[in-house]
Amino acid sequence: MQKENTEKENNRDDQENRSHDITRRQFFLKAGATSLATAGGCAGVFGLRYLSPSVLYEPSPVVSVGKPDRYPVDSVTLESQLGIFVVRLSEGFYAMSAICSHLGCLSAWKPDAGVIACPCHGSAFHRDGAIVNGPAPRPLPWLKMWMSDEGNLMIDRATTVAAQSGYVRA
Amino acid sequence: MTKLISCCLFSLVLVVSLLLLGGCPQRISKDKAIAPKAYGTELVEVSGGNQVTGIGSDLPEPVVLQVKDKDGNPMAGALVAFHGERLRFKPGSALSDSGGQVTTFVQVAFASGDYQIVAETPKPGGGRAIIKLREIALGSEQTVGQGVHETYCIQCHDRQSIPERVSNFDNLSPAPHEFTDAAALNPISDADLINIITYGGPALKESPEMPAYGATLKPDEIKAVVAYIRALTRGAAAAQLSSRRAP
Amino acid sequence: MIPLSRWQEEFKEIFSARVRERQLGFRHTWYLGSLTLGAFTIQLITGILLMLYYHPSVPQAYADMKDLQFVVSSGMLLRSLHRWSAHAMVFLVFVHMAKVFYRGAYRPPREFNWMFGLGLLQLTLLLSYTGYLLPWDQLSYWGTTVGSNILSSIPFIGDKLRFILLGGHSVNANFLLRFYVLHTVILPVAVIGLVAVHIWRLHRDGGMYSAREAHEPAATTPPSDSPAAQGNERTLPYWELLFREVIAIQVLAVILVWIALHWHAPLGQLADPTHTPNPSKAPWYFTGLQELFHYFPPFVAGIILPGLIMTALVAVPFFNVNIKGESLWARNKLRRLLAAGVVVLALTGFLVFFHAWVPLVPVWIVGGFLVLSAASSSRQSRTSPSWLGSRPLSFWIMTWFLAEAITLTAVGTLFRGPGWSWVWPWRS
Amino acid sequence: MNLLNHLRRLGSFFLGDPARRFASASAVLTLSLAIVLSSEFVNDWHSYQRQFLKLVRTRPDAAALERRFERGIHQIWIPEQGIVDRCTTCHLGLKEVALADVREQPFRPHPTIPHSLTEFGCVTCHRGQGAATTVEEAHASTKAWEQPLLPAKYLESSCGQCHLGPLEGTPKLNLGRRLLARYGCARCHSIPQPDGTAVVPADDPPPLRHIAEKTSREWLFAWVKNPQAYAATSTMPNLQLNDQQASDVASFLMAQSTPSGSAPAGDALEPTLLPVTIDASSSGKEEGASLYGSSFCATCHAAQNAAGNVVGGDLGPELTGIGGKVDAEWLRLWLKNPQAYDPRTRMPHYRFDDRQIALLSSYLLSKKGEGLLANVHLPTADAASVARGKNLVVEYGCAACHQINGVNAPQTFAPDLSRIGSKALAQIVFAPQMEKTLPDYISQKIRDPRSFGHGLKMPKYNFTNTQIEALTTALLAQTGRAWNEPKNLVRLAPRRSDYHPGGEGGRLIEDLRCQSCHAINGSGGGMAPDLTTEGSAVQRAWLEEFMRNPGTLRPALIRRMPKFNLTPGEIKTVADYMISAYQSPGFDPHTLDPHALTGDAAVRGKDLFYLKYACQSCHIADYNKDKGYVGPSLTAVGHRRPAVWIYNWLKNPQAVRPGTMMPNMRLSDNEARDLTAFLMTLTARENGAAQ
Repeated sequence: MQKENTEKENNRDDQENRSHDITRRQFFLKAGATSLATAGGCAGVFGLRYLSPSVLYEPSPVVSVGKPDRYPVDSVTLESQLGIFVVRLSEGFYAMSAICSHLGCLSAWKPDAGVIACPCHGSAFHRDGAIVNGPAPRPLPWLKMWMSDEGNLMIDRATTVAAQSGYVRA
Repeated sequence: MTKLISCCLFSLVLVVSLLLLGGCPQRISKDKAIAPKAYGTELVEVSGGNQVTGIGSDLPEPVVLQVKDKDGNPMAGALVAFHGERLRFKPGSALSDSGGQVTTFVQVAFASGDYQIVAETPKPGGGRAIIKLREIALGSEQTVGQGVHETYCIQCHDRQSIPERVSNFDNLSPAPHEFTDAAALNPISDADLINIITYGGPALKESPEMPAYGATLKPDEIKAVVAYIRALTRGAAAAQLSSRRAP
Repeated sequence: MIPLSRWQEEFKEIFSARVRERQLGFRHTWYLGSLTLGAFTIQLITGILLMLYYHPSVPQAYADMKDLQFVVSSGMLLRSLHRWSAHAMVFLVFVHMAKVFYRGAYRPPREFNWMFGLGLLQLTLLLSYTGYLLPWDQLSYWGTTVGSNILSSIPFIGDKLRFILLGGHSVNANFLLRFYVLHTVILPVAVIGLVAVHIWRLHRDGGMYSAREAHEPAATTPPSDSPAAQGNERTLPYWELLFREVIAIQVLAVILVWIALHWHAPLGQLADPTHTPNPSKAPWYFTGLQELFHYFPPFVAGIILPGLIMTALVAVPFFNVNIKGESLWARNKLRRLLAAGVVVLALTGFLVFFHAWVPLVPVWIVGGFLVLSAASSSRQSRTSPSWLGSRPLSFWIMTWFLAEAITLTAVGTLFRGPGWSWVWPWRS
Repeated sequence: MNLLNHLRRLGSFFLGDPARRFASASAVLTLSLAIVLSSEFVNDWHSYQRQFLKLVRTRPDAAALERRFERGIHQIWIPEQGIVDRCTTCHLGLKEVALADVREQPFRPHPTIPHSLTEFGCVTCHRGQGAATTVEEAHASTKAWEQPLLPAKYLESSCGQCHLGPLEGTPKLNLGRRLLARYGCARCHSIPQPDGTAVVPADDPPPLRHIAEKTSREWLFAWVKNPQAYAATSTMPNLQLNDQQASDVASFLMAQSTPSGSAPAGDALEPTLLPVTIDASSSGKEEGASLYGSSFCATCHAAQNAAGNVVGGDLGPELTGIGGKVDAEWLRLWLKNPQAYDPRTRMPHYRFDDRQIALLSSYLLSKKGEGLLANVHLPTADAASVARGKNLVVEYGCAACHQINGVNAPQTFAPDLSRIGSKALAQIVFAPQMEKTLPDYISQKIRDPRSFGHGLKMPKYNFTNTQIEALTTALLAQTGRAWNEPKNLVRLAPRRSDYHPGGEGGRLIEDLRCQSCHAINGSGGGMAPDLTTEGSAVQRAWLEEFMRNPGTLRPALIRRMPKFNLTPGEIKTVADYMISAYQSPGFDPHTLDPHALTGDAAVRGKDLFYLKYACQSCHIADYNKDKGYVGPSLTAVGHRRPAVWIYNWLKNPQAVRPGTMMPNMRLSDNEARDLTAFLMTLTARENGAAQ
C-alpha cells in the first residue's frame, strides 16, 4: 500500500520534472551560480583578512635617544636610524620628524646654511620645522618627547605635538 | 514528509551524541581505591606543616601524620586521604603503618602564597577526622626576601636557635616580632613596614633596637622582605598558624 | 562587453566545439584530466597567497611557517590546502596516466600528447619535491638532502650537477633560494605551458579518445564541427562537458577543504644539519624510489632504473601499433612461453642478486599471469586467461611498472621504521 | 524500505541531473568554505580573550582594565635575540597589578621580577614555544617543538643562563652550582660558566701516591665498595664495583704506593707517649677529647656525636670511623706535620708537642666507627689482580681526581656539559619507563646513572632529592645563551687570584694554612674574615695576644679560630708581616684627629650607643648589662681596633667589608667620632663571661 503510494508519488514527481524541466533546470543553475558567487565573496572576505597581518614586525614607535648630555646646546642632530631630529636649544630639547613632508625623503641638517634640507626636491626647513622654501606642503612635525625615570630622552614617533608647544628640560 | 524530518532529526541526534561522547574526556580516577583495614578517631601532625618552598617545587620534607584511636594510641591500617587545591600528593592516600603514621610527598603549584593540605581519615562510626596543614610557596620576589631575611633579620626575628646560630631574640626588649606573627604584623601597612626597615624603629616611634637598613639594603630588597613577610603572615590559615605557634 | 558567442569561439580552441554524449559520462574518463587541472589551479591560488608571507631565507622560512600556523588568518588552512592538493595532484596524475594507458588512448595519433603527459608527470614530481624543502624543517631538510644526493651518483658530472643545483656543497641557504625560484617561477610556468600544449593537442588529436576508435582507422584529421562528421551519435555543445567538469572540480575542492580542516600540513622541528632524524623519509611519492635505494647502488636506483622506466614509458606508443590485439611475438606458443619464462627468470635473478625481496613480489605476480597467458590460447573469447593472452607486450610492461610502483611506495611508506628496518604499521 | 525510498527521492532531488548536481556541489562548497573559514574564530586565544573580558567585567575597576585590553594577537618581538613571544595573547593579566588576587591561569599577574617582560620576553626564562597561539603547542612538547615549558621548580636555571654570581633570588641555583664545584663534577666534565670560564672544583681529593702508609688494603676495598658506609658525608661517589673489582682496585692502589718520606730520620716516640699507653688511662682519653675540642678540629672535620648526629665542618674529611682507617704511625706523623705527607693539604700545621699528638691520636684511633672491616677477607694480591686494578682505575678515571703513580689524569674523559641544558630530546637516549623530558633525564642521570645501562662509567653519588633538584637546576642553566650575548654585556667572574704571601712571615702563613679559612687578596676560603686589610684593622698588641690565645669574639658562632701553639718568635714574625703587608690606603690615621676623641665625646658616644642606636641589641659593651649576641663583643675593642678603622667602619661598614651584617646607620661625622671615642674607652682585659 505504502509502496504503491510512493511509486505514485515518484511518477508524479517525474512528470512534474519533465513538464517544468526547463524552469527547474534554470532554477538550479541560478541557485548554483549564486552559491558559487557567495563562496567567491566569502573567500574574498577571508582573503582580505589573510592579507592584513595580525602581528607586525615593526620597531616600537617609542624610542630612547640616550642621555641629554650627548647633545651639545644649540645643535640639531639627525638620528638617521630613527628618522628624527633631536634639537637642543638653550631653552631645552625638542624632537622633529626628519621625514620630508613632501614625498618622504630623509632630510638632513646643513650646519653651514643653518637649514634642514631635503635632498630630493630641494625643500628646506627652519630648525623649528617651518618651511623655508621648496615644494614641501607642511612643516616638519614635532614629536612627543619626555624624560624617562632613568634620565633618558624618550621620543614617541607616532605622536605629533604642535610646533613650539614646549621644550623638554634636561 | 514527517518521516523525512524525523530521519533528519534522528541522524542529527546521532551525530551530536557521537560528537559529545568523543569530545568529553573520560574521567576515570587512576588511584585505586584502598579499603581501610582499621579506623582511627583523630589525626595529628607529626611533621611537615608550615614548610616554605619555592613555587612548583616539592616541600623540602614529607608531610607525616599520625592516626590515633580514641585512647590516643597510634592506629595502624587506617586510611588517610590527602586533598588540597593545586597540590600534588605522592601518594594521594595511604594506610597508616605500624606506628600509625602516614607519609606523603607534596608538590605545590606555580602560584606563590598559601596552600592548604586537608587530610582526612574515616572514623569508626562514620564521619571523618580532618586535619588541615598550611604550606607556603615563595615566588621570586619572596625568595629574594627570604635570602635577605636569612642574612640580616633572622638573628633577632627568629626565636629558635640552631647549632649554627644562637638566637638573639630573648636578649631584646621589647621583643622583636617574629615574621610569622600574623596578629602583630598584619595590621601594619606595607608602607609602614618599608619605613621601619628603611629608617629603623624610631621612624614609627618604636624601639631603636630595630636599626635602619635604608643605607644597607636596596629598596627592591626591602620590598622583597615585606613580600616575604606577607607570604608568611597573610593567607587562609595564617591565624591558625600564629595561634599554634604561640607558646 | 564581449558577446557570449565570442567567448564560445575562443573556447573552441581549447575544447572540441561539440562532444559525443557518451563521452560526458563519469565512466568514460573519470574526469581525471580536469581534476588534475583543478588541483593545479588550487595549487596556483594557494601558492600565490602563501608567497605573500614567505621569505626564502634560512631561519626566517621556518619562522614563517609558524606565523602561518599561529597568527596569519586562515594561514594554516591555506598551507594545508596547498600541501594536500599537491599530494592529490601527484596521485591524480598517476591515475590519469594509468587510465589513459589502459584505455589505449596513448596510441597514435595521441603519442605526442602521451609524451607531453609524461613531461607533466615529471614536472609535477619536481614541483612537489622542490616545494617539500621550503618549510625548512627536519622532514624537508633531510628528505631533500637524501634526494639531492641521488644526483651525485651520476658518473662524471654528478657532483658538478649537484653543486650547481645546491649552490654549494651542502643543503644550505642558496639551495633554499634556488628551490624557491624553481618552485614558484620556473616549474609553474613550464607546467602552465605544457598544460596548454597538452589541451591544445587533445583538441588537435580529435578530442577525447573513444573506444570505438580502436576498431576504426585512426583519425588523422580533427573532426569538424558539423554533427554529421561525428557519425550517428548525438552530440552536445562543449559547455555541457565543461559544466560537468566544473562539478567534479567542485567536489574535489570540497574534499580537499575538509581534509585541510581536519589534518594540518605536517611540520617538524627546525632543520638541524647536525642531527639526522631516524628514519628520514622522503615524501610518499618518493618512498618507492627510496626503497629502491635500499636495495641497489645509488647509480642503479637513482639513474638507471628511473631512466629505463621513463624510456619504456616514452617508447610505449611506438612499441605497439597492433590494434587488433594480437601481438607478433605471440604466434608461437612455445616461443611465447620461453620468452615469458626467460623474462621472469632474468628479473628474478637480477633482484635476488641484489637481495631485493620486495620488488620480487610484483615480478612474480605479474610474471605468473604472463606465463599463464602465454600458456593459454589467444583465440578464445574474453574469459580471463585468454583475455590476458590477447594483451600486448606494452600492457605487461605498464602493469608490471605500476605494480612495482604501488608495492614499493606502500612498503616504503608504511613498513619502514628507524634505520629503514622492517616494521609492521599496526605495531606502532 | 521506506527509508531507502526516502533516500532515493532525496538523492534524485539533489543529484538528479547535472544542473541539480551543480547546484548541490556549489551549495556544499559554499557551506564548507563558510564553515572552514569561520573556524578561524573558534580557537584557544579567542576563547581566552572572551573569558578575560568576562572576568574583567566582574571587577570594580572594570573600565580601566577594559580600556587597557586589546583584542587580537599580542606579541613581544626582540629581534636581537630571535624572540617572538605571543604568550601575552592569552596571559592577559601579566602586567595588571589590579588582578593580584587572581590565581587562575592564564590571567594571573606576573610576580615581581628584576627584568621587564617586554625586554626579555617569556620563553627566555620559561621555555616553551613562544610563537604558538594554542595551548598545546605553546606549553607541551610537540612534533614541531620539543622544548616544553620548564617546570616551575627548575625555573631558577633560567637566571643561571646569563648570571654568573650567586643571586639573592636563586637559592636553588646557587646550591646547585656550589655542589657542582664541591663534588668536583668539573674534574671529568667540561662545565663552562656563563662568562666562559670553567667551574673550578672546590673539593679536595687526597693524593694516593703514598696510600699504603696511610691505610690498609682491606679498608681501601671497603671504601671503594661503598664510601658512604665509612662516612655518610663523604663526597666520594660509589663506583658500583663488584667485590672482585674493588679488591683489584685496592690491590693496585697498594701496589703503586711509594714511600712519602714524611718520617724524619731518628724520629721516635717515648714509649710512655705511645697512643696505646695513653688509651689505657681514661683520663688520657678525656684529655684527648678536650684537646680535639680546644683545637677546634670540628671547625673543619665532622664526626658523629653521642646522639648519632654528624656535626662539624665539611672542609676536611669526616672522622667518625678514622680509627678503623688510618695507621697509627701515619696519624702521628700527620698530626706532627700534614704537609710532609701531602704538600697540597688544607690542614694547618699545628705545633703540637709529642704528648698532645699522642693524646689526639689515641682519641682519634678510638673512633672505630661501625664494623666496616669485620667481614673483609681479601685474597692475597697477585700481579694479575694489580694489572686488572690498574685497568679499572684507568677505565673509571680515578686519576681525574686523585694523584696516582703511573696513571695520568684523563683528558676529555666524560661528556661535555656545556650545552646540556638545551640538548635536543632527539639526541637523548632515555632509560625505559622514565618521562621523556630534559629535566627528568638530567635528574635521573644524577640520581642513578647506571639505570641507563650497566656499561656506563659515571659513578653513583649519594645525593638527597633537594640536592638533585639543585644540581638539575644548575645543569639546565648550561644553555650557552650567555655566549651569544654582545661582549660588552659579559661581566667576567673575578679572576681567581693565586696570591701567596712571601718572605718568612708568608712562609709561616702558608705553613699554618691561614688561607684555608681566610681569604687574602682574593685567594683563600670564605669561612673566616678576609685578612687583606687586617693590618689596618687591628692593633698589633691585640693581634699577638689573639694568636697566642684566640678568644671568642662572636659568641653566636661555633666555628672558631684554633690555637696553633705558636712560639713567641713565630707570633712576632706573623704579626710583623700582617701589620706591614696587609694595610689599606683607606685608613690613614691622619684622617681622624686623635684629640677629638675626648672624654666628652665618649660620654656623648655612650648615649648614642645605648639610646639612639641601641647598639647593645647586637653587641656587648659591658658584660654586666648587655646581651647582644649577634655582632662581636666590644668589651675590649679599644685594644683591638685602631680608632681610624672604627670610625671608617661606623661610617660605612659595607665599604670596609662587603656583605657584612652590620647595617650602615648613616651616622653623621660627629656621631661617628663620638661613638669611636666611646668604643676606644672599652679596654677590658678579660674576654669576660665567654671564657
